[in-house]
Amino acid sequence: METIFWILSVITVLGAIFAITLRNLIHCVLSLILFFLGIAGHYFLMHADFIGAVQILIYIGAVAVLMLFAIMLTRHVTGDEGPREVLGGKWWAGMGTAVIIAGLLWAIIRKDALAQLLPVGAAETSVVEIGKALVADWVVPFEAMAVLLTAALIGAVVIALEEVIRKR
Amino acid sequence: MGFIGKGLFDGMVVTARNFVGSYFDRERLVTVQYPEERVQVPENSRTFPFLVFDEDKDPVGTMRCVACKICEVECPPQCIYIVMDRDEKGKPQQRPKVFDIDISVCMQCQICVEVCPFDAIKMDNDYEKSQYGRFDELVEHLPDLLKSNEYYNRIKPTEASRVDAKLKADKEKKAKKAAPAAPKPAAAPAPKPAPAAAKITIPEDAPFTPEQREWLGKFLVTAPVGVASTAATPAAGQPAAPVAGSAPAGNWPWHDPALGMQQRLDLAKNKPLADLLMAAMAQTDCHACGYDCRGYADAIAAGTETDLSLCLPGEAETENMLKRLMEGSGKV
Amino acid sequence: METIHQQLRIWFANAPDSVLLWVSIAIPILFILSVFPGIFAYTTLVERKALGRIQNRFGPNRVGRWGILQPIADGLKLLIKEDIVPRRADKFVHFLAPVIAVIPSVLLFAVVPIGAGLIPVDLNIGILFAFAISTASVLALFMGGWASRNKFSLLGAMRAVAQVVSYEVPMVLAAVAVVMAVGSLSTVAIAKAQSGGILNVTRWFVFQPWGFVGFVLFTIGAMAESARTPFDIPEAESEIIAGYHTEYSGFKFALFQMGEYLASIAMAGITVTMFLGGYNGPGSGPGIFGGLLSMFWFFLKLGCMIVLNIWIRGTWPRVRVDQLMGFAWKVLLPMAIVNIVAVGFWHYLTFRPLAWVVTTLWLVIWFMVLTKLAATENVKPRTYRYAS
Amino acid sequence: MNIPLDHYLMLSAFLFAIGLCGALSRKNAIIVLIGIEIMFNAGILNLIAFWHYKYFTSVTAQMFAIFAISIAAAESAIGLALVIAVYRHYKSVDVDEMASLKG
Repeated sequence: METIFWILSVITVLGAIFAITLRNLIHCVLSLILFFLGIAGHYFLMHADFIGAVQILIYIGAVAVLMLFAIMLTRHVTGDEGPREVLGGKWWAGMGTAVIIAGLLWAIIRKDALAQLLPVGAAETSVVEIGKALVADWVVPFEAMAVLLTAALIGAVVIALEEVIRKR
Repeated sequence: MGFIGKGLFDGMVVTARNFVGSYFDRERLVTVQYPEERVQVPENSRTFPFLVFDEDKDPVGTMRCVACKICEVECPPQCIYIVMDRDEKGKPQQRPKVFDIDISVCMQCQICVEVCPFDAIKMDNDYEKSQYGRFDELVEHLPDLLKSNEYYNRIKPTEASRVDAKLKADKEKKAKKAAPAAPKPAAAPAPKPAPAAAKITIPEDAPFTPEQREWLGKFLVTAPVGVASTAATPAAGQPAAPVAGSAPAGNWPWHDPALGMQQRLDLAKNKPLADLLMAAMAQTDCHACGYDCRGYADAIAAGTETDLSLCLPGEAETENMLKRLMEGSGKV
Repeated sequence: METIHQQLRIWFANAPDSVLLWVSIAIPILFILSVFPGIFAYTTLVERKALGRIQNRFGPNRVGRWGILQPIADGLKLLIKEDIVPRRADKFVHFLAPVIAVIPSVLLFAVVPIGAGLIPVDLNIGILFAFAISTASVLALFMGGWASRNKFSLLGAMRAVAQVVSYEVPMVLAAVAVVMAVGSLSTVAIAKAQSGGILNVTRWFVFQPWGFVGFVLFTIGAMAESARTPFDIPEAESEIIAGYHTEYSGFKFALFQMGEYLASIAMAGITVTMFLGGYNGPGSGPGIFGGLLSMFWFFLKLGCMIVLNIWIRGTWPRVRVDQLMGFAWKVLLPMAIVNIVAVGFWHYLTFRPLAWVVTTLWLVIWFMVLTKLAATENVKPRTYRYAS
Repeated sequence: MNIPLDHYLMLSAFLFAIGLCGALSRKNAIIVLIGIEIMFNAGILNLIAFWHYKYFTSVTAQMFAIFAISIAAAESAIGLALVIAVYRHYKSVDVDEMASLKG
């Protein structure tokens, strides 16, 4: 199990690093998919099967595909010929902030007592429980989410079709 | 009764019927199991040319081809290569020593068949010509090309019987007359390159005024031989004739079967009678007359040969011209 | 897998447990990797034979009797073919795409119960897992099409992505109906819910009004998802050569084909599990004999689904690109939602005849309305001006 | 499994930093979105890790994760629609070039 954790972590981190450093946008999205897969693997490892499946379904099946489509619509289809310098002119800003935040989090996590927790017993939530919770305790956020998704759907269509609508 | 998607289900019924039917009804299966079964190809289908011979005992001896090279000259992609056979003394024989057809080049146009005055070359309908190589393997040599008249009768009965009847009639006519009657081949005459309207050599679309044209024509006729023949060849709208093996004598500019009769005569203008007569020949050195073109002309001019109808490739045109020339010279 | 493990523990009581665990993991994997590619190979043969017969031809009959060795010959031929990579292609992605094309298809079989108690892994999110995995297969198509650097490949990839994403939605909603009726996402539970009744047959979901509609929707969705013929827009050879695998040859091409067919077979297996009663059939049940019989029924139904696919491929013309999306979003999706409501009726009307009448009426009326709405123009019989 | 919780927390902090770096320093709007997605995922990973190690009897963490994933999906849909709209206007997806306030 430890081995699996380390393998998944390496995959995840490498995927994330490549996703923001590669020049070719399509390669970026492909390594982002690798990152998503690693995260989903972590979920499965932690017995959160439902979340893992949702992760694959939504992130890989929808978000990544959407990004690929957006790249197709905004760049030359080949996706390369990106900016010459990979991290732009203000790379120091990004790197600096990232390093400071990572350091802060590192310091906090090391000092906290929670951090030394080991998993207790078999933790598995059945899908039935999740389903019941969704329509009982969590029904208001659930409905709000439905409204939000509908609004996002309509909004995305309106924004993307702006030109067409204006022409009419 | 119609409902939505009924067409789709009707289609499925049709295909299901086909599926089941094809197992019970052999008539439905249109596929031919090729190596075991073969389709009878239509009589008039054609693939590549072959050479006809008459008797199985002696294919080379009874070959109809006389190596007249008309087909070699006429072949648009120039896939035919002929070398005339010669005996030890170097006397030309009336048969080819080499007859090659490159079937990777041949475009199956049948022009060689149309122009052959001897019914020697015909179109085959054998389609199994695949080979493992692309170059030498696809060149057919004389032994591959020779096929019997019987075979010809088998693959194309109608056409072959017509040809046979014609050949028989010619033979009988020849035997009956035993004299100057020229066998008039019923086959379509070779398409003659029409004499150019503006004298000879200048193409119709060349950018010349009529005066220039006339001058140029005169110039080209009287110009040194090499210029005239090279200029004349493309002007006639024919491919240059690579007469391999028999280099045209330098002082016979008309000795080129690609030229028209009028052009040849123009080239031989103001020459002795023998040269004029020679210019009237078909220039293929086919030996159908028993001479080559020069020899025949010399023989007529010398009076040793009186039959003016012996030039088979030249057909009526040559015969008439020879008659006119002889009348003009007052010898006949 | 767990059952195999327990059985092994009974049989080999003294063997170390970890070995038994690995063996019990390996057995289903080996089974999947040996049986289903074999089914794939012979599906290609059956498909070619059946298409031939549908068109009044023989189909392959040269290699072995009835062409029985044809798949092996095809495989050998593809193995020794030259592997061509376009000069300006993205070499790495080009290589990766066919590999990725196969993986989700094989993973799908992990949640298909092939007999009573015979399933590689009984995930309690089985159906969701299957959908998640099958969505990922679109990535392979996209990668293949994009990496080839060929306009037709890219066009095919774009079409594939658009089509798969669109048809995923009605397909999932059709499955939601079943999940609602059963109350579980596990494929084993779904199959078990369809046992009983007369001869283990009458309780199959396809024999219920909502189940029939769901079956039709799901079959159409599955066909579109695996790009089978009426929906083979991504590789429409008369329009865009071969779509995303235009630039593939040799074994990479074979892998693409394999992924596609395996996905199609796995989808057929999931359809069988969800609507056609899974492994249930006369005589199926626990025990060795019942288990073998249940396996027989499962594979029989799987074969029927495959043959149905082939039959449809041999009959129907390709859907036009401009009608494709409209069909998914304007007909299939509302129908799937209506179907979910029908399951609600079915669940709450416990008096069965009434439930039958109400759900049937509900579905039929909505079907009429939707087809009326979706029809864009009044289609008249075609008149011919020049041909008689 | 003997991985203590801090491994997951470190991992997710690391991923968050990577995402932040990407979102701050790259010019391309799509890469910025990718960075944001990475940060989202790092956060959700934290939720699930805490759930797994301490609060596995409750479904709250999973609920949060589900909602966060849905919101991320909606956010990326809107974000990419915006990118396409901006691209139509400026013919570029470079965030530094979208400096004009006039539409």
